[in-house]
Amino acid sequence: MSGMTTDIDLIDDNGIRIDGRKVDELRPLKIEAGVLKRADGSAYVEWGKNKVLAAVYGPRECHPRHMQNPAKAIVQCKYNMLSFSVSDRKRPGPDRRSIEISKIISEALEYVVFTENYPRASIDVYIEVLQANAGTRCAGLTAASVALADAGIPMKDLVPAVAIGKADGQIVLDLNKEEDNYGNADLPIAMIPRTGEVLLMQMDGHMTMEEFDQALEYGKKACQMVYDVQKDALRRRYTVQGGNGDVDDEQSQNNNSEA
Amino acid sequence: MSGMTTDIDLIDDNGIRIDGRKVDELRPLKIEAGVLKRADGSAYVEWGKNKVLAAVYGPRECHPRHMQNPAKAIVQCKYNMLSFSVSDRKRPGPDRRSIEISKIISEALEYVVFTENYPRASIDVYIEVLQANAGTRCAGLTAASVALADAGIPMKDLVPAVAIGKADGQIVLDLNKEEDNYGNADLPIAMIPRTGEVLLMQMDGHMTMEEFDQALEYGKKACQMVYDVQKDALRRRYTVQGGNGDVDDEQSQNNNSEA
Amino acid sequence: MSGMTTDIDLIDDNGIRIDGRKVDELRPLKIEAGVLKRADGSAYVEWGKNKVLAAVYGPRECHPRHMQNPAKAIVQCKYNMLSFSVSDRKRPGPDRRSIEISKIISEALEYVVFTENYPRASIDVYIEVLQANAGTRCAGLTAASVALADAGIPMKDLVPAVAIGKADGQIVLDLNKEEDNYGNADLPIAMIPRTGEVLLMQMDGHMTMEEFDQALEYGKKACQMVYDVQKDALRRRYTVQGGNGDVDDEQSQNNNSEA
Amino acid sequence: MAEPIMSEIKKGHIHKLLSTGKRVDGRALDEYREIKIETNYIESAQGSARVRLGNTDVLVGVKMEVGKPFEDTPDRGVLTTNTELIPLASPTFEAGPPDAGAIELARVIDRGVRESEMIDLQKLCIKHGEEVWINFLDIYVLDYDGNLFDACFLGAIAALRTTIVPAKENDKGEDYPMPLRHLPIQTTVVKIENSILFDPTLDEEKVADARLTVTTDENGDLRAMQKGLTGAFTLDEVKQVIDASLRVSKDLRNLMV
Amino acid sequence: MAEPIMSEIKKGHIHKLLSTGKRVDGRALDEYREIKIETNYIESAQGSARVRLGNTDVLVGVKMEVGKPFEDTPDRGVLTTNTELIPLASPTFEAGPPDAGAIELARVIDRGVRESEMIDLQKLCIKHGEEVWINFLDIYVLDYDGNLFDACFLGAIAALRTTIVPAKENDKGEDYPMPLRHLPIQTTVVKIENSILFDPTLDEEKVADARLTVTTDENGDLRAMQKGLTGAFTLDEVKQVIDASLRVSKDLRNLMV
Amino acid sequence: MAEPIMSEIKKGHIHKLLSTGKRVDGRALDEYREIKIETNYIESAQGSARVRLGNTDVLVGVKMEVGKPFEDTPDRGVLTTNTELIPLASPTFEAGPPDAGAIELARVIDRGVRESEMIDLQKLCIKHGEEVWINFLDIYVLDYDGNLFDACFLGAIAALRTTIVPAKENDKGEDYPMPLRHLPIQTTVVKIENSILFDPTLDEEKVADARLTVTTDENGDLRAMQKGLTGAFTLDEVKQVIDASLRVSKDLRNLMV
Repeated sequence: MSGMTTDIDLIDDNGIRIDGRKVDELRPLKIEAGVLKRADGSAYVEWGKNKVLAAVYGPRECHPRHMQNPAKAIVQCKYNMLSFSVSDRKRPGPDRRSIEISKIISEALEYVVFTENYPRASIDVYIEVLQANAGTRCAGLTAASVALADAGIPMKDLVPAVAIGKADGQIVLDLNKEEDNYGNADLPIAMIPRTGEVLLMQMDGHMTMEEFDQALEYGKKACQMVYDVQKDALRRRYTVQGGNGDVDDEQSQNNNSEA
Repeated sequence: MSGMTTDIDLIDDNGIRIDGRKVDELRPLKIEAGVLKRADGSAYVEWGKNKVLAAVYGPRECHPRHMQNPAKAIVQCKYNMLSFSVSDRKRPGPDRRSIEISKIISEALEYVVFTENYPRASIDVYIEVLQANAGTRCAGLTAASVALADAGIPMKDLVPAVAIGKADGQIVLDLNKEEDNYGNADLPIAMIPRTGEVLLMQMDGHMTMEEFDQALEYGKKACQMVYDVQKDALRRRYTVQGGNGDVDDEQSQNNNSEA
Repeated sequence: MSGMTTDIDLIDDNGIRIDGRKVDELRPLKIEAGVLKRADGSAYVEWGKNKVLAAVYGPRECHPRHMQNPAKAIVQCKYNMLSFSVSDRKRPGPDRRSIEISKIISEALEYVVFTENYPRASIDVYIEVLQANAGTRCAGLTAASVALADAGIPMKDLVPAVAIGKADGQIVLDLNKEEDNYGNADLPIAMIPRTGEVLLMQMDGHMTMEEFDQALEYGKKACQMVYDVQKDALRRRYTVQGGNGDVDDEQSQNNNSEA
Repeated sequence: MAEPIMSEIKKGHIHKLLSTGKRVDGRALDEYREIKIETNYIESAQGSARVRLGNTDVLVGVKMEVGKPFEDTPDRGVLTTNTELIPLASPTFEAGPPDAGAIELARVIDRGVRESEMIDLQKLCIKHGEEVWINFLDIYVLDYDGNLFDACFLGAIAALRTTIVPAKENDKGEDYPMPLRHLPIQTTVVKIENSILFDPTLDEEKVADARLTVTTDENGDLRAMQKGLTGAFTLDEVKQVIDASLRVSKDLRNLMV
Repeated sequence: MAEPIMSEIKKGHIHKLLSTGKRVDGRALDEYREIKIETNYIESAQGSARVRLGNTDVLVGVKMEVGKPFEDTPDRGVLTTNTELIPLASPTFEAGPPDAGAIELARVIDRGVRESEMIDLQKLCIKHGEEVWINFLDIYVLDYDGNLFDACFLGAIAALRTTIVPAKENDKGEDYPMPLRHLPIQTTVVKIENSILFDPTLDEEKVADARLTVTTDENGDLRAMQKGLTGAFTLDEVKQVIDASLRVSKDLRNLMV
Repeated sequence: MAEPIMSEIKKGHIHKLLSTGKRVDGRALDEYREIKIETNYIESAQGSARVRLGNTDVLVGVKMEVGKPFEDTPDRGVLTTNTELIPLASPTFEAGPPDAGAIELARVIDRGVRESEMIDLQKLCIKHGEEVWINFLDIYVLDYDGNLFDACFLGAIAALRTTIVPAKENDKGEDYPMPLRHLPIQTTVVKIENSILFDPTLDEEKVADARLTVTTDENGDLRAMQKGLTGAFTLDEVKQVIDASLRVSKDLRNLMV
């Protein structure tokens, strides 16, 4: 919440938001798995106006060495925004915000990966935000877990994420940029629908307990929806592979490079 | 000496300085040993308005490796000012001044530590200036040698330090901030009273040979006084340990962590 | 080509340039080998108003380790301009321009050094521009290959370099600073006269194909001239060594430090 | 902030005690260690506090300068929060730029202060669009025995509550106290196997699976949250933690008044 | 950019095929891989293009800001070219400041754009000596399979050709298209033993001895060149490469129009 | 600046000779190596000097720019001293930011120039509080064979004494010589066991226990001092060194005039 104020009505009298959505409605979400050749696994997420790429390399030798864990692999995520992904050009290189986001996404992913299968290794996840429009950490985490699956890394489950927020005093699902800039609260969460386990949760702004409960309800349902789109992307990736020799080759190439 | 000028009389007609001291009088000095739990040894020095903490870790493995000396330990001191310790906020991180001070304090301490006892090791000394009011390198070195003793590191002797200076054309002991800002010369020294050995000496400003001799006389006496306060701090630390089981435990914990 | 424009005539009606040269004439070039004591090999080049020093250290252990090549030595050149070598003070440390120049000079030198003689080693070449007046990369490369020879490193041949350019619409040899600032094109090349092999070539500006052919002709002849001066410098260095016991000693010292 | 791996024996001891609802130092699961707060500790700062939370020791200073506002908030002062995990405080802290852990810590403290709207930043505007007060909230850890999140936050609010805006020496009128509106409190729990406990010590942090930090205001409303570490909470656990946080916060808030 | 050393078998295979004038993927020596150009890919940029050259994939964005001109060119806009070899694109790319290879790449792209006088920088002056348009030409490599020089250059010119100067939102009048004068094309060859081939794949780059990049304009004039790697070209080879580049450039230029 | 450890044989040789008052190169204990000073060496600098002290070789340049004064000295020019131990000069010098040794060297040179009040900085004020001359005193070591402190200081004062303030090309009136008031001289000794010797070579530095640098002015007054290394001096030794320094400085000062 940036502290900026505006005269814009973010939600009209009929409960319709400026981009035409209802308060509990997600923006259009499109996920594609296996979009990069060099990476061991990859995914592309288009979520509203967000465009996010995720790539996975590994398990591979962990650098720097002192980070190695003799009992298990570590998951090292780097979240990065391209310079032109935002209104004012962002200087290339990590800032404090992206370092924090990288950390909490790494932690969320580490929970689902069977890291004990790969002692001393590193599983490197790169999230690149090509175009940003609020909710990029959730889009990035959503893409990352699909990329991990695409890389063939054994996981407990996929990790869908979504932000719930508050705008014009109402709890709304999946904030867009204007709602994020001029809204009252932001609550990104990542939750495994099957178990109800929360792997990522942050909140800033102002919410009463009742509002928070409402937000969690929205979040639960939305995570299930995101999860379904993730599954579908992997299913399509798998189907394409089955029916297409060319892509099959590429997949076997990936397997070689993992070995 | 900053090159700034002022209309303030730093010494009045009766030879009294703006903080009420005579020209050869030290500011109030208080030293406490063993003030931190995690460090292997520590000391707190309050000297006039200076507040300085010193901590010692080691002997421990020397990083980076190429700094290791196969014949002896090295003493690595890092002198640092907290951002709010001075009038204008100091950006965190080392500047050229603190790198130089760290170097000459490391050298002075290395002379008294029996470094040959710990080949390849590093003895790390951290000096943190919480509040600065002229003379912090002397206060820091004074604290550091008490912290080394508190860590149980074998030493030839403690290292007391003091600055002598020149203000309003007169040699004065232990400059305060105003005298440092508007004075004519500054001469920090560290000397072992027992042997008269000078381990640290810098000078800038303008002194005639006669003034320099006078300054050294003041410095000799003052180092003895500082030394007595250092000894007393260690005696109190020792006494408390003898009479107090709780503190005893803590000491033995320290010993464990050194092993 | 900086994009600056000027009213100055760079070439007069008689085809004479502002420094009195004809279009195909080099600036005065002076090379001296063996000018530094610590370096394993060194050379000084004065070329017009350019003053350039080159030093060679190695073959020696390659740092960082991961750069080592098990099959051969690598040549690591660092080209650097002293802060006061140019009109506006240059901040110390490498900028993007000097990193690029270092790379292409390293590549050119690696072609002539018998790197397979020294697996895992590094041959380090330092080029320091003391005073700059256009053409410093060519002067630096010219100095560097003499310094390599002075260090006794086996090489296929020396590497002479020169820049050809275009000013006032004419192709001119060996641009000076004014011609570089206000000219139309710049074409630095390094070529082994014996084989006609091009080891360094860059171009920026605007040249027709006919102009480019003309420039190459100038460049070929000039590289031969520079080569002759390089050879002469090494011959003088060798002669002095033969006739002077003192210098002989120094040379044998160098050999020791290489071993 | 990587701490050496704890011995399996020590770890087992913590786990075993917790399975019977007990902690190594005898505290209740929702009990804080002894808290000592010393304000106005640093004269060269506009506000300061030294906070000891058990053996954890932090020093917070507030420095204020006159400067330019951000373009999109021309009528508000600027808040910059910085934490320094200096190597004096722990054998595992290293000199140099802050690592990801230190950055997360600083950003969580910053959000707790900022999102609670504790400071009335509009009252720190001197001239619209041109001059505002820049607040540097600098937090130094002096001795590290766990739960930096809460120790630092307590230090931050204690320092802010004693801050005097140095208007006079900057020729901006008379000095006045930092304009404050709210009194947020932050609490942190860790989850170890099936136990959730407040104010973890360093040893408890070393065996923790997940962490949850909750910031609430004096009205009992949520202002900020941060989940950390590689473990998970269920939604029910999250709600329980928030309920307990509201309860615990009352005592902590009383320390401030 | 250091790629792992290639197996001798694979290397021998490339060499053997080339000795009969053939390439592993069946292309002619002067044939480019399939090129796909998608412009206006990024709404938050003033111009953008995603270029796929075979499996090499780059994304270029142009951001424009109002700023101060350089002192020695008070009447011209400023161009800044940046390439980012992000670790997403290759197992050998590392996070952090650009290495020498990335810097060389950026500078070659920059010279190709700048020295061809493609952009009419004088039309990007707003107020002489005070305000001009600053152009950030940022190039990201997303997937790396060789010949970044040409993929990035194609992306750069495609992005510039779709750039709209954001005058309106900066209160500088009406928006207008980026003022362009020329259409330069850049081609890159590598020399492998005695063969010279255009648009090398990553495998071909790994066994290459020397590289030559040539930028020419629509009049067939030279605008920029860069020789790279530790091998050599003869003067005759240089001239042959330039001739072939002029020929190949015609097809590439047609992709742009 | 870490030099490889010297062989015990070489070390023993230096010690043994010194015990009879002799040095390896035959010099007296207070004798300097041959000094060659070449001024105006660099045209692109406002002042410059190349100094050879035996085999030690340094190049000093002074660059002057118009800039803003510091807030607390609005009527004075600014002096910035920088030393660069470039890897050309020694196998032990590394590229990159200056290490502690290089920083100490720069700060000692700076204090010697600054505290002697050699430069009349008030005469380098152009407009009170707004424009002053900024002096960059940049010192490069080209060949390293010991005693950088004195070689660099000699270079610094020689360069300053030939500096011409570039007023004309900056539209600030006529050029004039750098305004100088004093002629400080700096000498450096090292202590090796019980011997104290001036102008140490690199080999002597390698076995030195302690170092003392003394700067005095033409009136025989102290202006700056710096003790270095891990050894100690007695107070008597300090006084003897200062006395000897005053004696030796006369010859060095004569080189300058």
